[in-house]
Amino acid sequence: MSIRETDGDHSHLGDKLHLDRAHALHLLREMLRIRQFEERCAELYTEEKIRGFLHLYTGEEAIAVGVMQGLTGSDAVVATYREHGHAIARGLPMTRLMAEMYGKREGVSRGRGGSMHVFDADSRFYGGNAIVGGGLPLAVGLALADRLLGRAQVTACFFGEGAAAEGAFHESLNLAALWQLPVLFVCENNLYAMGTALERSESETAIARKAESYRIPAAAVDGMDVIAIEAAARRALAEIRAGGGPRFLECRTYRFRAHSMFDAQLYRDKAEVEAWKQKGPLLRFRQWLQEAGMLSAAEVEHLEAEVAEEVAAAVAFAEAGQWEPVEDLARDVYTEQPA
Amino acid sequence: MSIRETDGDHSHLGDKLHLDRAHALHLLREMLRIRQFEERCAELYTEEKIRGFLHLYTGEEAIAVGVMQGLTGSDAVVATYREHGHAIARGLPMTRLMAEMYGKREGVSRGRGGSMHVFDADSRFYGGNAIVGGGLPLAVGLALADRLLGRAQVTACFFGEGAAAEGAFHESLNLAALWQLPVLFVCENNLYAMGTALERSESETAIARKAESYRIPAAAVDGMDVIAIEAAARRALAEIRAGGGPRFLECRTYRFRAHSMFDAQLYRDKAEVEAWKQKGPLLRFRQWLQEAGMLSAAEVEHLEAEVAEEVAAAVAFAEAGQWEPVEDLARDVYTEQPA
Amino acid sequence: MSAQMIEISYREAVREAIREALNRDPRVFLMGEDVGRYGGCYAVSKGLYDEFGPERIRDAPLSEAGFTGAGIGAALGGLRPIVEVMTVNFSLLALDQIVNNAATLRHMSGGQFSVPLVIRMACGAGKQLAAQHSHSLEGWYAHVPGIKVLAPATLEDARGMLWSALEDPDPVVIFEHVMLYNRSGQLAADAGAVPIEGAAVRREGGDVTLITYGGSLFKTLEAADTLAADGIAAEVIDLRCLRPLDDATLMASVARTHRAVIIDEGWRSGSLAAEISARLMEQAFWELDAPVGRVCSAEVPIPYPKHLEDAAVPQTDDIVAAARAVLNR
Amino acid sequence: MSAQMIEISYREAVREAIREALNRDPRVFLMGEDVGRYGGCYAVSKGLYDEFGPERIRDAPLSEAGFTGAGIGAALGGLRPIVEVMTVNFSLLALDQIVNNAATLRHMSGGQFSVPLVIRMACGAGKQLAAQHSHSLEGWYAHVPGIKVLAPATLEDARGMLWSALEDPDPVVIFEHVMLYNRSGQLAADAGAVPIEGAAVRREGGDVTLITYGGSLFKTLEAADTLAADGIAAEVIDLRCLRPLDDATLMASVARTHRAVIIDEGWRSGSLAAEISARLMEQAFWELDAPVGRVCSAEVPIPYPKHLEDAAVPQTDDIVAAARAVLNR
Ligand SMILES: Cc1ncc(C[n+]2csc(CCOP(=O)(O)OP(=O)(O)O)c2C)c(N)n1
Ligand SMILES: Cc1ncc(C[n+]2csc(CCOP(=O)(O)OP(=O)(O)O)c2C)c(N)n1
Ligand SMILES: [Mg+2]
Ligand SMILES: [Mg+2]
Repeated sequence: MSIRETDGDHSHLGDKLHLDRAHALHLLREMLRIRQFEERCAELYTEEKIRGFLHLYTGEEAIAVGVMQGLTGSDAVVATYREHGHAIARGLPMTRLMAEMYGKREGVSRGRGGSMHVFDADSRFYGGNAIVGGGLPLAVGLALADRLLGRAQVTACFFGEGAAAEGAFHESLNLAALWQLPVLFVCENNLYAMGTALERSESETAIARKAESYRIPAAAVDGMDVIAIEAAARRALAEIRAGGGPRFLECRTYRFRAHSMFDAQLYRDKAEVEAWKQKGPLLRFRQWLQEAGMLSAAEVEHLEAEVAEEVAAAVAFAEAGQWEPVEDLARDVYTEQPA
Repeated sequence: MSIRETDGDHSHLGDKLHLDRAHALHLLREMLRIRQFEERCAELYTEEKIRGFLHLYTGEEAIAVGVMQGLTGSDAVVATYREHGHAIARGLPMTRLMAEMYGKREGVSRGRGGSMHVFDADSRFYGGNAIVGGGLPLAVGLALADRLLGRAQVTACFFGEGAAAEGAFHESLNLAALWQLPVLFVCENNLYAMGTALERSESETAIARKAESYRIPAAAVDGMDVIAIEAAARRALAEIRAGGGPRFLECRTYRFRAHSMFDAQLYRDKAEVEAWKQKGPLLRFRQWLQEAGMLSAAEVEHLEAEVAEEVAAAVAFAEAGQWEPVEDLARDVYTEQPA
Repeated sequence: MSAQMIEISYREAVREAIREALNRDPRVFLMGEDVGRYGGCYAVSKGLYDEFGPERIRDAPLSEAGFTGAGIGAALGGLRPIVEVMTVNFSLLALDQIVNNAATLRHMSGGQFSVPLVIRMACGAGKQLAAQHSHSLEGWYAHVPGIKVLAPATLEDARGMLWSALEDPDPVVIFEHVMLYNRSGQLAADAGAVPIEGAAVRREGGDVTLITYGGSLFKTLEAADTLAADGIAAEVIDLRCLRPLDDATLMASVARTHRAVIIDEGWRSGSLAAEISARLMEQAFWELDAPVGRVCSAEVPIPYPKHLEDAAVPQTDDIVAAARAVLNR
Repeated sequence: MSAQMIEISYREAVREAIREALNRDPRVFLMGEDVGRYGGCYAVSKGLYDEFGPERIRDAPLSEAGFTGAGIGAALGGLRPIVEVMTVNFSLLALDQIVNNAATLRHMSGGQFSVPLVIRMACGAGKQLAAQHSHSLEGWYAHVPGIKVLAPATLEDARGMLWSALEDPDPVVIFEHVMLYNRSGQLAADAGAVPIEGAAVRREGGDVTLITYGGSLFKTLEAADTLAADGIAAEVIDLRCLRPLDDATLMASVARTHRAVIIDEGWRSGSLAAEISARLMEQAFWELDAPVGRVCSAEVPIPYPKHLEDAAVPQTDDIVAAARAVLNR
């Protein structure tokens, strides 16, 4: 029961992860897909194509992408209202995700959920939960089902550091540890819960240490470093799959944008944001790849263009989508049962 | 931030606590008052004079008595449904407490609360809470009021180890630590929550360790040893009064009786109960006093007789009490305001 | 249909229902505080732990939000959990999970996920457990779209509703009134599943319709006896299912009797009785010969002493008086 | 009374009320998630942190049960807390504290302790926030004896109810509908406390009584305008206080109009509207020329897209139609 701190130098990780060029480019592409999708969402929000609350993941992409590498298709994922990144990294089609942002019937949740409620049964993506901490007990239950049904699956549960103050966090970690369930708890510690800085929400700011009091082995990892995250997640997942019970991963990160689209960001300095942007997961990884000679500037440009095309296609798909007929409003409140 | 374990040998504590004979006898008498009051309550329950749920503190008396020694009259106390011991040790009149058990108007809560809801404004005794964990946030708020009003008071909050699994425990400890509030959290770890043994409710069974993840200094103490508890409580209270923020005290104890009066105790061995009874707080303390030459057998008898008289008077008081008129049913749902 | 009858208590009927479910479907398990080694706080699950073991009779730590949410997750994951929240009083701690997850997931996911979960809880007053342990909040649950709410009052329903609830693909909340557990009577030895929709006419009568459910059913039947002695024929309807409500049965009865009283242990303002009164207003206004009456709990935290507790919750006399009042005699 | 008027928004009116309270009574403080540095999730408390500092504008961690319970404790301890639960959606996490502690403590302690606490929360739909962020649960709170429940709809009430609520020795819950914050209008510069009891007749009319509160008030007034154009004179009653309800004002109006419609953004079954309908049944049955109508939300988790959200919650057209229906024209 110890907290492992990664040191940020991961040059040695290459072979551990079999970090061949293809995989590296895959990671970069995935992060880029999230980044561009969301940047487009921000624009669409200004155009009032997307409404409601929109919480962007910009700056935190390495976490979803890194962790998802270790999951199989039959593992389960539980996320929050800041879940576009997880959905994309999990493989949900960007087209249907964008249609969901619009509220169109072609959306992954039939348009009913919008940004905060992305669901996908095929990839066992269980949302999309807008109650802070509300997803953690679900993850415990999903893992319990897998265990009792004898399936060797893991549930990855993502949440912010703000959720760590909620009772649901405490109850869920205890249950998972007590019952030795296959849950990977991933805390995306971006230092703020809306406008509340970590040191004003937690008496113990090292979130990973909290896992100790449930006897859950935990690691804290640089949340801006996709390789470090992948490595830490793979290690934790292997331990879970080996029957070791739950694991906890704290990823130290930062959101580059406002909490949601209604946030003047009075609670933090511009300089702080700028400093973190310099450590951005895309920026750093791209630089590292370029320095390692794995990627040329032309290739970057090509990649960006490809992703831009995918995003454009997603927007076109969403635009072309239909509104769910009002007559279907009450459909699926309950399961329609054969009469 | 460390967990202190007491070693059970407290022969050296005598002078630290100025354990003169008078004080020793006071402690013994207080524990005896609780014990005899409750044993009488058990009989009265069989006679159907007391109804509803009745949770006895038998075996755990040292905790309430020990901790209360360190409190001043203006400190606040928050307890649970197993709070007769705390009420007596806090100085509530046994007469009115017994009337409350009967549900009579002369009871401390006008008879409306019964066993689980003892309140007393004069001694700042805030209940008497039948929702497990429900009192902890109240204690945080009481301490906040004291702090903001510039009063140098402490709130002592008692709860069972079962409550440690509830979200309210987590949220309350974090708030108290974050805001450095004068709360003494006293966990009465009697190893069972109803029929659930500690190791089946907590992945980390050393409850005091949990306080660490909130950066609350904690101590674990022999909950059968009134002197050790008094010493640990006084030390913690002094630190709190010195502005050190909250403290956490885990008292390891055992309840000798059933959880409530409806409990066949299928979940634990008779032998286990017997073994613990040999470590009983009254038994041991009395023996220790006798061995130390502070107490003679005759004095014990005298003391017991005095307490028995007090209990008998309490019963007589309760028997003579009146039922609240039905017309007053809705009184005090809201404060009556001058028209 | 075999006519062999056995003597059984409500508690045992619920236990038999749980046992049957565990035997019939390996995906079923029971989870809650003290359901296992302790045998359940109202002894409902006594013996099941020894029979089915700790995985299927799963003791949960004191963490209502956590284990109820885990039940929802387990249902999503393919199991058929029976979550026992010891009493409705503690279910407030789990209400966010029930309202925001269990009740919404299907609709919000566009029909992708359903939550085949059953939550059982004890409810009601009568045992002198005072303000924090005597709630009747069935009406709150019946307000929430996405869940179904049952209140078995009879042995048949206690025995038969659980299996149907488990077969239902959506979350079902079952309320067991604490004063019913010790009631016993005759039940067919082969009693099994019953439908979980529709109200039942428990007694026929043409003068006034008494509408009730759960813990108040037997008080209402007693009241009907008293009324009968005075020549008043009361029809007694047991709602059985609080969400959805069976309007047709209610309206048909009122179309015959033209008068109605609703008996509900919830606090009066905002009670389930209010909803039923409003429905009678909307759907049977022209049939009514007198305003519909309500017999509910006094709007006070339920006090401990017996005389005050009795005064706070609906009693047979109150029901008789209310029936007379709507009949003007 | 000075007649000087200022232009002010609902949000600013609430803020001024909080500022006044902080200035008038040193025991008052505001506590909740992001009330301080962030300025409140709906910007209500913007600027107050700089003015009053972190002790009195107290940012709380995400722990609704914890800080709401702490508010109750602080009230017991002699303070006058204003607890902001960001939205009613999250208040489910704090409901145990509110129902089992705040609402019971006075009665259960035999009158020894009172809880002079004010809890404010945003509520309602209309901002496309989907199923978990659009609840209207005012009716649930109005069910609970021991608390008072307010729903300021006008600028006067937004400005004036808070101080009265703080002066009240018992716990008061104030609902601020999210669609009201941006509404602005004229308010007396010296506007101050208003009574927190009694409904208000916001528009007089003799043909039908429209009963509503909070976020639905302005839709209802609009509907009354539409009806007026057709020669139907609707009286519009703003409940203002949801617990206790002001029966006298309701009955007096219905005694004049003989017809009523209740407009309530809660889900229909078990809504506050049901309670009002039941009261009209009980107290005004013989005055009624038609069954009382209800315009409530559809019984669905509120969906995200605008057209579905609009279809789910009461709109002006629905109110007009319902009024016509009870008038048969
Ligand atoms: C129970 C609950 N309380 C409050 C909110 C409002 N809210 C939404 S996001 C948020 C901050 C959460 O911070 P964190 O968990 O760190 O996640 P992040 O947004 O930083 O990714 C708050 C307070 C909510 N959605 N749910
Ligand atoms: C929230 C809640 N859940 C369940 C209960 C039922 N209950 C009453 S006491 C108890 C066990 C509590 O154990 P612990 O906290 O260890 O205290 P102890 O009774 O051992 O003193 C339970 C489960 C309750 N009162 N409140
Ligand atoms: Mg955060
Ligand atoms: Mg215990």
